[in-house]
Amino acid sequence: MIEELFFIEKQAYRKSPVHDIDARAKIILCFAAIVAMVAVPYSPVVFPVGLVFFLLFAILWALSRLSPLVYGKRVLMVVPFGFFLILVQIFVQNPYYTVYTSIADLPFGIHVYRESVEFASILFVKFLVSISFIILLSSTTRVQDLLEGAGRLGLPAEFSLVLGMMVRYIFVFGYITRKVGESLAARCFSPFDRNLPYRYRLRVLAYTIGTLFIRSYEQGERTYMAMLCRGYGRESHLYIRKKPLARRDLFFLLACMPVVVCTPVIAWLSSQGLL
Amino acid sequence: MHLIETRDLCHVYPGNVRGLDRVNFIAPRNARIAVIGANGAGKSTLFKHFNGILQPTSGTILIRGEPITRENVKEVRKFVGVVFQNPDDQIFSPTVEQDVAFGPMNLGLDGETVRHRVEEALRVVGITHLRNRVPHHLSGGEKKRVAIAGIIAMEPQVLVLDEPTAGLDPAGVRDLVDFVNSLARRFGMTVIYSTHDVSLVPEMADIVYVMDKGRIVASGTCREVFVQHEMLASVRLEVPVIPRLIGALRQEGVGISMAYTFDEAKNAFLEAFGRRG
Amino acid sequence: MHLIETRDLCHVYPGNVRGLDRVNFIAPRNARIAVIGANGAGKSTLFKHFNGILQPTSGTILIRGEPITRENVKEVRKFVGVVFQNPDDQIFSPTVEQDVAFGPMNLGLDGETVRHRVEEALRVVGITHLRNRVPHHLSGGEKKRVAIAGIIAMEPQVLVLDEPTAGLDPAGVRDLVDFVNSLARRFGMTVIYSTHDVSLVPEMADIVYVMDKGRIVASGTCREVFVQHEMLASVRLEVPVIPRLIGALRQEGVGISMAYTFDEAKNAFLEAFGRRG
Amino acid sequence: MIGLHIPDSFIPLLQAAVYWVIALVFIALSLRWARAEMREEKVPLVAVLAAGIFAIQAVNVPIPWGTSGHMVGAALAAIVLGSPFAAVFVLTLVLIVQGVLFGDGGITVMGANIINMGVIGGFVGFYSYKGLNRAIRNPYPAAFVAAWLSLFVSALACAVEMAIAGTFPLGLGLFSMGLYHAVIGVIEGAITTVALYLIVTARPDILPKESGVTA
Repeated sequence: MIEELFFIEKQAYRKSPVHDIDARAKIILCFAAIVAMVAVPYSPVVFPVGLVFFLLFAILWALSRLSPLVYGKRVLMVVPFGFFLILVQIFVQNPYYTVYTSIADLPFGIHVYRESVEFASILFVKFLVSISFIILLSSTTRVQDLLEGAGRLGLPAEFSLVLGMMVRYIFVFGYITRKVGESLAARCFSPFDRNLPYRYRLRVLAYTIGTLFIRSYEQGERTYMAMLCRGYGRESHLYIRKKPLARRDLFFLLACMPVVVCTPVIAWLSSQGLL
Repeated sequence: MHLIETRDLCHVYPGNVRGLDRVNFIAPRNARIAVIGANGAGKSTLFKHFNGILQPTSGTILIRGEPITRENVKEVRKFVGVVFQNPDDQIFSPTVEQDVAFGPMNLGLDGETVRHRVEEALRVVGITHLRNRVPHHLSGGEKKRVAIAGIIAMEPQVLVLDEPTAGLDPAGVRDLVDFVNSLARRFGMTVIYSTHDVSLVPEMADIVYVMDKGRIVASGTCREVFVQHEMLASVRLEVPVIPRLIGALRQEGVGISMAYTFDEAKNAFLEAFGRRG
Repeated sequence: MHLIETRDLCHVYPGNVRGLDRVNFIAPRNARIAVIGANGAGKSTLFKHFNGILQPTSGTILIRGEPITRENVKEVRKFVGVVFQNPDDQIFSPTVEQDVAFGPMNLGLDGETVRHRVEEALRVVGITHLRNRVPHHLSGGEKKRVAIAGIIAMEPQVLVLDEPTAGLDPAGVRDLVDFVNSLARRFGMTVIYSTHDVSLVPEMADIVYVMDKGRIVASGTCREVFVQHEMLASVRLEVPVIPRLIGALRQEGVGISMAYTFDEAKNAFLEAFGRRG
Repeated sequence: MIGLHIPDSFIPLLQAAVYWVIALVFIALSLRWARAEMREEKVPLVAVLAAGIFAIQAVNVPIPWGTSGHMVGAALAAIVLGSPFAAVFVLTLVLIVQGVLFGDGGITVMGANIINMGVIGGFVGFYSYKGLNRAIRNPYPAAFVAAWLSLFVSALACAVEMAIAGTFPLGLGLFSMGLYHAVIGVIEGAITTVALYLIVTARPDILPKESGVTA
C-alpha cells in the first residue's frame, strides 16, 4: 500500500483543469455523488442513475488528463472484497425480492437466479460509481489540499490537526518501510521465498512490524516534545488560511451538482410513474 | 543578568543514568556559543533544560534570572527556541507554511500577524519558495531550514540548535555557518549549538563549552580551548586540523604563530615563510 | 574481469526524475573506493544497483562479469554486501546476535555454520561483548557496527557502505577509518563507500569517484582528484583543508610540495621550512 | 487481512448513518481518553502512531496458500497502549485515510468499518487479553488469543451488518467470513504475539504497569 500511496500522490501532483479546482468543490461533489448513489434504493432505478453518474465521472476523468490505465490500476487495487461480495450474490437470495426464478441449476443444489443477477448488477453499479468518485477525488487532489479543504468546510479543528499529523507521518513511515524492505532484500530475505520455513518468515515479519511499532511510538514521543517546544496546548490547531471559492470553482459546482441531485430524483419519480 | 544560567545543574534519568553532573553554563547576550562533546556527552540533555522540556534533578536553571515554573514555561519557550537534530521530529504539519505557522498560532496571534510572522521567518531562512511544499519532498538541508523557520517564527531571543550540521553536505554546512553568524550579527540573537565537528567551531563561536560524561570539562574562547590538546583527546574530540598542524610544527621548533581559521593560518604561514625567506 | 562494472548505467525514477546518468564505474579487487558528492548526487542510487535492489533503466551492470538476473540475485547479494546509512532500518531482532545471524540464516546455512559466522563477524567488527544486548538500547555508533556485522556475516567480497560516518563523533569516525583500512589490508576485501566528508578520503581511499547530478564527473587517485579545485567547488564539495592550505601557499609562491594526509603535510612543511631556514 | 473493509453501497444509507452515529460516540470517547490520560496527553503520540499502524498494515504478509494479506493491528495497539480507545483512535485515522485516499472501505459505511475494526477489534482484543492474562499469568498466549478473537469477532460483526443490510445472507456470511478470518486470525495472533515480545524486550516501559508483562 506504500507504493500505491506514492503512486496516488504522483497523479495528484499533475496539472489539469480538474486538478486546479479547489479541493472543497471536489470534496462536496464527490461525497454528494457517493451519498446520492448509495441513497438510490436497490432497484433497477440504479441503472440509469449509475449511467449518468458514470458519464459525469468519465467526463471529469477525461478533463483531468489522467490515463484510463491509472483508473484501471486504482480500481483493481480496491476491488477484491467488493467483487467477492457481488459475485456470491448471483447464487443466493436476498430480502429485496419475493419471487426467484432459477436460470441455471448447478450441482449441489446451487442455483443462479435471475433476480439475484439483477441485484448483483445493481450492487456492482453502485459500488463502481462510488469508488470511481473516490478515485477521482484522490487522483486529482493532493492530500494536503484535501485536508485544507476539509478544514475550510468545517472539519473540527482537533481533527484537522490530528489528521494533518497522520498525513505528514504516513509519508515519513512510507519511506522508512521502503528502506526496511530494501535492507531485508540486501540480506537475502523475502517474505515470499519458499525456501525459507513459513514460521521463520512470519517471525521476521513480526519483528519488523514490532520495530515499526516502536519506531512510530518513539517518533510520537519526540514529535510531542517538539510540539511542546512550540507552545502546543489544548487550543492548538492547524493553520488554514482563509480563501474564498474562485468563480471557476463555483461554476464547477453549479454545473455538476444539479446532475448529482436531480438525476436520482427524476429517475425515482419516473419509476414510480409520477413523471 | 544572563539570558540563561545554570548552577550546579544535575539531571538523573530514570534507571539512575546520570545525564548531567553539576553543570554551570552561562549564555550572555548576543553571543555564539558552541557546546562540543562526543556522542552521549550530555549536550542534548542540557539543551532540553533550557526550555523546560526536562526538569533538573538538582541545581538551578535561570532564564533571564528566573527559574522555570509552570506559569512562565510558555514565556520561556517563546524566549528560548530549541531546534532538534532530526527535522522529521519537528516538522509535523502537512505543508511547510502550516508547520512554520504552528508556533505563532499557539502564541494566540491573530491571522494577519501569523501570516506576517510566517512570511518573515521563511524570508530570514531563505525558503520563501518552499512555502506550499510538503516536507517529504524536501532535501535534508531544506527540512533543516523549515525546522529552524518554525522556531524563528516565534521570534525567540535565544536560538538553540542541536547538532545543526548533522547530515548536511559541505555546501549545506557552509550555508548554516553563514546563517548562524548572520543571526548573531544582524539580529543580535544569542545562538547556542552543539556539534562534534570541531573544525567549524573557530568560524562560528565566541564561547566554547566542552562536555564529557555530563560534565563541563572546559570552557572559554576558541583560543583558550583548542590549545588544550590532551584534554580534547581525553574526551574523544579532535583538535581541528589547522591548530593541530601548526602545533605539531611548533613542537618541531618551527617559528609560526598559532591560528584557528583558514585565513588566519594562511597569513601565519606566509608570515613564517616570509620572515625566514 | 572486474568485481563490479557499470557501463553507461542510467536510472530514471518514476516521475521522470533522473537518478543516474551514464555512469561508468569499476571496482577492482582489493581496493578502497570512495564515492564523493553532495547530497542527492546519486551515490545511494548507484549503490542500490550493486546488489540488484534497483534495476538499470538503461545501460549495464556486471558483477564479476555477469549481469544481475532473477536467478543469480541471491548470489550477487551474497557477494556484494550493502550497509545502508541508517542502522535503524536494518536492525530489528531482539538481540544483537540474532540480528547478525539473520543474513546467514537466509542463505540456508546450518546452525553450526551460522554460529561460526556470527562469532567471526562480531569479532571482526569488535562487538563480541554486545552479543546478548538488545540492539534498541545501543548507541548510534554501536548500532552502526551491528549493521555492518550483519552484512559481514554473509561473507561478501565487496562491502558497500552508504555514508558510514554519518552521525558518528570524531572517535567513531576514527574507528571506522581504521576498520575499513583493515578490511582491505587484512581480508583483501574491496570496500566501496560514499561520503561528503572529503577530509577523510585521503586516509582511506585508493580510488575516488566524484558524482554530481547522477553523473560521474571525475575519478582517479586522491592526488588526481583533489588538485581539481574548481571542479570540486562546482559540485558543491570542498577540497580538504590540508591540500587547500598548501595550494593557497603555493599560489603565493611558497615552495612546498603538495600533501593530502596530516603526516604528509607535516613532513612537507618541515621540509619546506628546513630548506628555507 | 483482506475482507473487512465494507465498500460503499453494501449498507443502505439510513443504516450506515446509524453506524456513523455510534462510531462518532466512540471517537469522541477515544479523543477524551487521549486527552485525559493521567501521565500526559496522548493526542499527538497516537496520531503519529496511527501513521505507524498504517505502515504496518501495508506490510505484505504471506498466507500459506499463496496470496498475501496484512495485519489489522487493533489488538496490538490496544494492548500496548493499555486501552481499547487507543485502537478506536488509531483505526479511525487509518480508515479515514484508506477510505478517502485509496477507496479501501467506503465513505458512507466508514462508521460501520470503524465499529468493526476499531471498536470491536479494540474492545474484544483488549478485554480478552486482560482477562486471559489475569487468568493464566502469561501475556503471550493471552495476546495471541486476544488478537485472534478481535479479528474473528470483527468478521462476524461485519457479516451480521451485511445480513441486516440484506446484501449478504447471514448464514453464508457468518460461515465464510468467520471461517476465513478464523484461519487468517492465527497469523494476526502470531504476529501480534511476536511483535509484543519484541516491544517488551526493547521498550518494556511503554506498556502499562498493570499489564503484567515483565521483560
